[in-house]
Amino acid sequence: MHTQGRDRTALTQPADEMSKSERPNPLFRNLNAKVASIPMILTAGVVFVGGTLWTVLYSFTNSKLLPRLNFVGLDQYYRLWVTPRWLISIENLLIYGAISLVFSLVIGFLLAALLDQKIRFEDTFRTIFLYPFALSFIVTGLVWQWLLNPDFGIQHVVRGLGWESFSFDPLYNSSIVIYGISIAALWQGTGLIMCLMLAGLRGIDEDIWKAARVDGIPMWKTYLFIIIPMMRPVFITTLVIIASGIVKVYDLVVAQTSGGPGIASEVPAKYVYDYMFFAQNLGQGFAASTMMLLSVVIVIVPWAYLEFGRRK
Amino acid sequence: MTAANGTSVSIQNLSLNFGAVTVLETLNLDVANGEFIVLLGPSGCGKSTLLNCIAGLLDVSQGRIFIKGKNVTWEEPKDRGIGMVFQSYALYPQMTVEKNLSFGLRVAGTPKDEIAKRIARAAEILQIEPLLQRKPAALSGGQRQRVAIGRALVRDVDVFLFDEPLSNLDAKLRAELRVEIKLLHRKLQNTMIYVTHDQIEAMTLADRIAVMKGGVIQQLDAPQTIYNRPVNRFVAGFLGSPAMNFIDGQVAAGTAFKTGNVSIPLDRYAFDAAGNSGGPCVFGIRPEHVAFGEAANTMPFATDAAVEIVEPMGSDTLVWTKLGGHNFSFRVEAEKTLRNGEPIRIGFDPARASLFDSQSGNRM
Amino acid sequence: MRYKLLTAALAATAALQFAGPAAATDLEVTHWWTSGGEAAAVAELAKAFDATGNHWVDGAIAGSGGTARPIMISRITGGDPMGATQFNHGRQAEELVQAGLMRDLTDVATKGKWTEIVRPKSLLDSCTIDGKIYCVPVNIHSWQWLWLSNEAFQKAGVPVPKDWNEFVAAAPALEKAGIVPLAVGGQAWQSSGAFDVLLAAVGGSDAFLKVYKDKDAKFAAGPEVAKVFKAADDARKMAKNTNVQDWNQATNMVITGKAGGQIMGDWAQGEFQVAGKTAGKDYTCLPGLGLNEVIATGGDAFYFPLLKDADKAKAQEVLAETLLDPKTQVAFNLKKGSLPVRGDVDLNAANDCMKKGLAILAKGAVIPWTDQLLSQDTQKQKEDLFAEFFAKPELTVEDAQKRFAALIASAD
Amino acid sequence: MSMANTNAPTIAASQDNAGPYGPKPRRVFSRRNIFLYGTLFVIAAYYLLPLYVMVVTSLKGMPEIRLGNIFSPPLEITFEPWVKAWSTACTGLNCDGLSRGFWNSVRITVPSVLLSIAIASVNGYALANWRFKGADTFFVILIVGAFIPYQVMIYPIVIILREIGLYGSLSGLVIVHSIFGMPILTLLFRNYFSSMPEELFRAARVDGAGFWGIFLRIMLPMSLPIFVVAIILQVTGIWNDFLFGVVYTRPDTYPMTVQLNNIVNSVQGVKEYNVNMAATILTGLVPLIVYFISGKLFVRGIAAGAVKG
Repeated sequence: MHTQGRDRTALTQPADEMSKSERPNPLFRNLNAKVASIPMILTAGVVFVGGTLWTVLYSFTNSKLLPRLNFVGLDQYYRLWVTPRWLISIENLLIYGAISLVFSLVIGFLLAALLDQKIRFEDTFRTIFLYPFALSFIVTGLVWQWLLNPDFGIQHVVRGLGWESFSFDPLYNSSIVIYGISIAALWQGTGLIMCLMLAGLRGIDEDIWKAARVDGIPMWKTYLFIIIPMMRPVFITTLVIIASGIVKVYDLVVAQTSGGPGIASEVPAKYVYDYMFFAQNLGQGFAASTMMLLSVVIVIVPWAYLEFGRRK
Repeated sequence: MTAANGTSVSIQNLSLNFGAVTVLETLNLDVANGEFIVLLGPSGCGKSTLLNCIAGLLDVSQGRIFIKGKNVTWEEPKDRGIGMVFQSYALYPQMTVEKNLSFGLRVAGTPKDEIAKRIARAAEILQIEPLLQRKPAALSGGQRQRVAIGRALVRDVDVFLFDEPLSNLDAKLRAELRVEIKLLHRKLQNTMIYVTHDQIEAMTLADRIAVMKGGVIQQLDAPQTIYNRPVNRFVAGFLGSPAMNFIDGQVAAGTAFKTGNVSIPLDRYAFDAAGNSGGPCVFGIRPEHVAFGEAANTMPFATDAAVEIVEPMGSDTLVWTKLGGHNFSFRVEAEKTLRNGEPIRIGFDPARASLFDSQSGNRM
Repeated sequence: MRYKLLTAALAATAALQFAGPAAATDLEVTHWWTSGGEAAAVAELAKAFDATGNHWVDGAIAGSGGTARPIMISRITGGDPMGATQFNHGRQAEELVQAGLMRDLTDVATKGKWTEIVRPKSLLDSCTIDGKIYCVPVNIHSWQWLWLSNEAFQKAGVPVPKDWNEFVAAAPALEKAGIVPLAVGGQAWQSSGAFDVLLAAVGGSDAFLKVYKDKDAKFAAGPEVAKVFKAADDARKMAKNTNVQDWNQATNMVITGKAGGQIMGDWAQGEFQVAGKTAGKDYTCLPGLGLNEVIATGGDAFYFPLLKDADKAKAQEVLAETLLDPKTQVAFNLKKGSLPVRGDVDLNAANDCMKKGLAILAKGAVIPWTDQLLSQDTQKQKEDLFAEFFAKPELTVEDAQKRFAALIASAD
Repeated sequence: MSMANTNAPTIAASQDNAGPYGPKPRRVFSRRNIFLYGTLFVIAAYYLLPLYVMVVTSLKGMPEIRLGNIFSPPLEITFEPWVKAWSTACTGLNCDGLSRGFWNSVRITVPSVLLSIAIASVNGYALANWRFKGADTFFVILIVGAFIPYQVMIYPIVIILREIGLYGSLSGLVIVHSIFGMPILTLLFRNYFSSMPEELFRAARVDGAGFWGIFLRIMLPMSLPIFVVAIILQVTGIWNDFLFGVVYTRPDTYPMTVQLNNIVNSVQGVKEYNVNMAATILTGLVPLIVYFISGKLFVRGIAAGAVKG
């Protein structure tokens, strides 16, 4: 793709240079493309950049219910970083992020590898693994809250079978609640990852597999040393998709625990929302937003630049 | 059952079905030690499938496969003593050339110095020493295919399998590598089984060619035999470029072939054992076996014709005319200049022709 | 402020654009009353309003005030205001009023002599900003109740407690009988509210005002509040097996005898009523936890965003009058389980608990509630603290009090 | 070769001194198969369990739910909860269940999907084939935008919508969905169009086709797989949206998810789990059907749009 992009530029450039005398204003070069991109430019410029700058600006104010330009310096940030709930949110996001990332990739890849073994009923299995992705986080959260409720759900059923001391209440136990939330997240999200991985596996030249068999390389080694390295682009796409989901995690927590028990399963996006709207302290919410944006920028921009920027 | 001393690969009664579809049908093939066999045929004829069966990459439905006298029908590919080269090279893109060559050996637990020795030898033979530390992406197509061959080479095996190895290369490189493979074969004296749809590769490389169609070997013979005495119309048409002329007509009991107002005497034609029963048939003669002008008159058969189209091909020129109402082409030296519509005389020796039964397509 | 003007102007133009003409005026009213008792109560308001020839368009937003308020505020500031909206009276809508987005009701209030009929007076005060009245209080809600299940105590073989201390003493017996002593739902506002009630009951009204009104951090760190934290510690131990989120699910545990009691506002009474339970017979209510019989004058009020549509503006006035109509007040508050905002209504139909509340109100044992005293920001921080405190046994009483004091020090 | 026809039949072949004959024997219950299918079935059970519980619960009456366990099939099947969820469940004073929300969701989803895909496909095409100076910058911003939590953008968007006078209207919500759908969709389309053969584009340009001509007549007809993916992603995303639906609309245009939340959270006494589950399934039905029908195309399209990137 990137090489093509380069070629394409090479193709259009000389033509443009030749006709330079006729088209003095570079603004009108590719005019149609520019006109067509107006929605994108507006979205990127006004909504994303504008909205972000606006948010950052107001994070230095003491805006309450309504945004006001009453600057208080870094006060909101000082407060943010001594608030236990924010610290817990960050910690939870890191745990949740690590779990999502590792397990989504591993499970997604394993499922794809299993489905790639020329099995029967592949379509059926794939549909089963993918269908949760069609459900919203609200629905996912509700169902899993129900399944994990110790009074009705799995714990109740297992105890009913005679194992009285069985305990499985991840959503009601502060120390493991974030793991409990991940169960539902993985249920919902791994299907898509599997699809991406499967598409990646199917894109790999059959001959590579044959060559590895002739070379006598065991299947797991073939996957590990040959196939996975070859799927680097797929892994990157997948990583980006998972990562963007992690930062945004909100509905799932709200639907399952509302941040509870206590504040044990709070996440940053919920902190932002709660402080902006429940607490009517926009300044604090914006400060938290800014921290989130900052972390996104630190992680994503270098990647996006490498991926899309340098190949001009 | 014991493979003869000289037999390297022996395929017995091999069949392969995918469900109701028969891909290979009761195939038998013996490949002698050090022989270069080319499996030739159009796409879908089963030639690659047969190669994959020999390699053990496909499970057979019926039959046995012997390599070096050992029944390997149920063996894993790695235990069959084969090396394989693929059309798409199938190099491991994240590894350097050296790692590509050594990976299989290291997995198999070959001692380090032995690996180094084998790689050095392969690299020397293929002249890829300067490339050892590069990754496949940094190699040209020809270099990649050399590395792919090297990967088969280091396995130190008796039988090399090539699956259309040159198809992804441009014409010039293909010609170069063709020669290299031939040299390689001469140097190594290994058994090689080579799949291609390119008749020039087949003709130039093979000790024997197996022409395949519809999962069946049509003819297995030395290139010249296949070229000169194709067993059926398919083989005749598939080999040779420009293609053989085919003329529909009748053969009157062993005497002559008739089409339109033309009658070609067949007294010099060597009929097959089955003999000549007469009836509708197809007469085939290769363009290069047709004489022209003065020389035509020395031939057992000669006739008048008119030039219709002239196709200069550089080394020679292909001339199209009509014979008995059928399109008919022949070759002349490039120096000859002919104009459209120019009357000419052409002739040939029916002994070099092929006659096929219209119904079965078999040689008569 | 330029911004305010702009907002107001835009809100006005937007309202003009989107409010189409209507014969019988439709007025959209947003609120977060969606539980059984609440929905029945709001139906009374709608009935009364529809009877005036207008039409109540119900805009209920489920969840709680926490879910609904952001949506309401977004719509008002976004220039798509509803006809009227519920807030807890107090400081929730302060800034909307200051930004000129809400309607000044002083004229209507003068006409209806609100200053005379609304009681206690502090209710109307919380609707008043810079001398102008911006909201209509509809009820008095008091948080300070302990609801006890008679059935649960019977099963545990202990008498129904008369105050908080007896209740704590009875907890082991309840637990032994497989009953959760105290039901506290998982939502943060419930644990925070329970603490406030304990502060007012165990600590007393003065302590409550010292902490929340005077924001005396030193006092909040002192021994008197430590006592309250000790009580809160008891409460969290008693509540540790409550596996529900919503307050009415917790109430339902009391109704069904699965829990011994619940500290909850008088709105819980609506649930008992819907379940067909009788005060005194099936359940017992202890105002001020039986320790300090006070009533806080929190409650709900309706605010009216500024609309330019004349018909709608007229309808807003009609609704404002309707809400304070004596008949509406009675009908609404009986269903809601809250106390009416006017003293001159006939409440013979009220049940035991309500009568207790009325008596306390008559005595004047009234304190303002946190909604009036604290900003939402402080309230939220408080909720976070007590949500954590109730859910996390490792958070010690001392640490929690220290954090509480710090919070009060920075409160506004 | 002469002994070709003397071979014993397959079954006896292994006894034949010639050794193995025919296909390598594979037991149906080989270790590999047991492991493979065993794993698949266990995982499939994990994925299906919630759906099973949802369906089973929605068909039970409340007394049965209180007594039994959540996995047991209903003793007495009742469709009451479904009827209630669809048409009579209450939020506040409105007791018309999800039915109203369904049509609202349709009215929101259809134009949002169409508009967002129209914009994103043109974006992707412009980025892939008509790069102009600065285009990449906007694209990178867009991609970073994909990571911004929606909560962060709620307030600025309220202001933007207010400024253009679309707050609270359906068109406003459609625009919001188009904005937030843009990053991922643009990425997909850009990758897809980039992987199309260069020659097509060149040939069309030589033929004198312009920006729109090439897009409409060359690119679009070849883009079915990626459009399928885009439609699936957008239909599910927009149909499942809760946050925008609740913040940027008014109660009479609330989408189904908001009504679901209202029904589930409007607890009247005991939580009616059966009604909640029925409502949950009803709400998820549209995207589920979309997936069941087009699952295969989805995988293929993903391969074309995402993986080649």
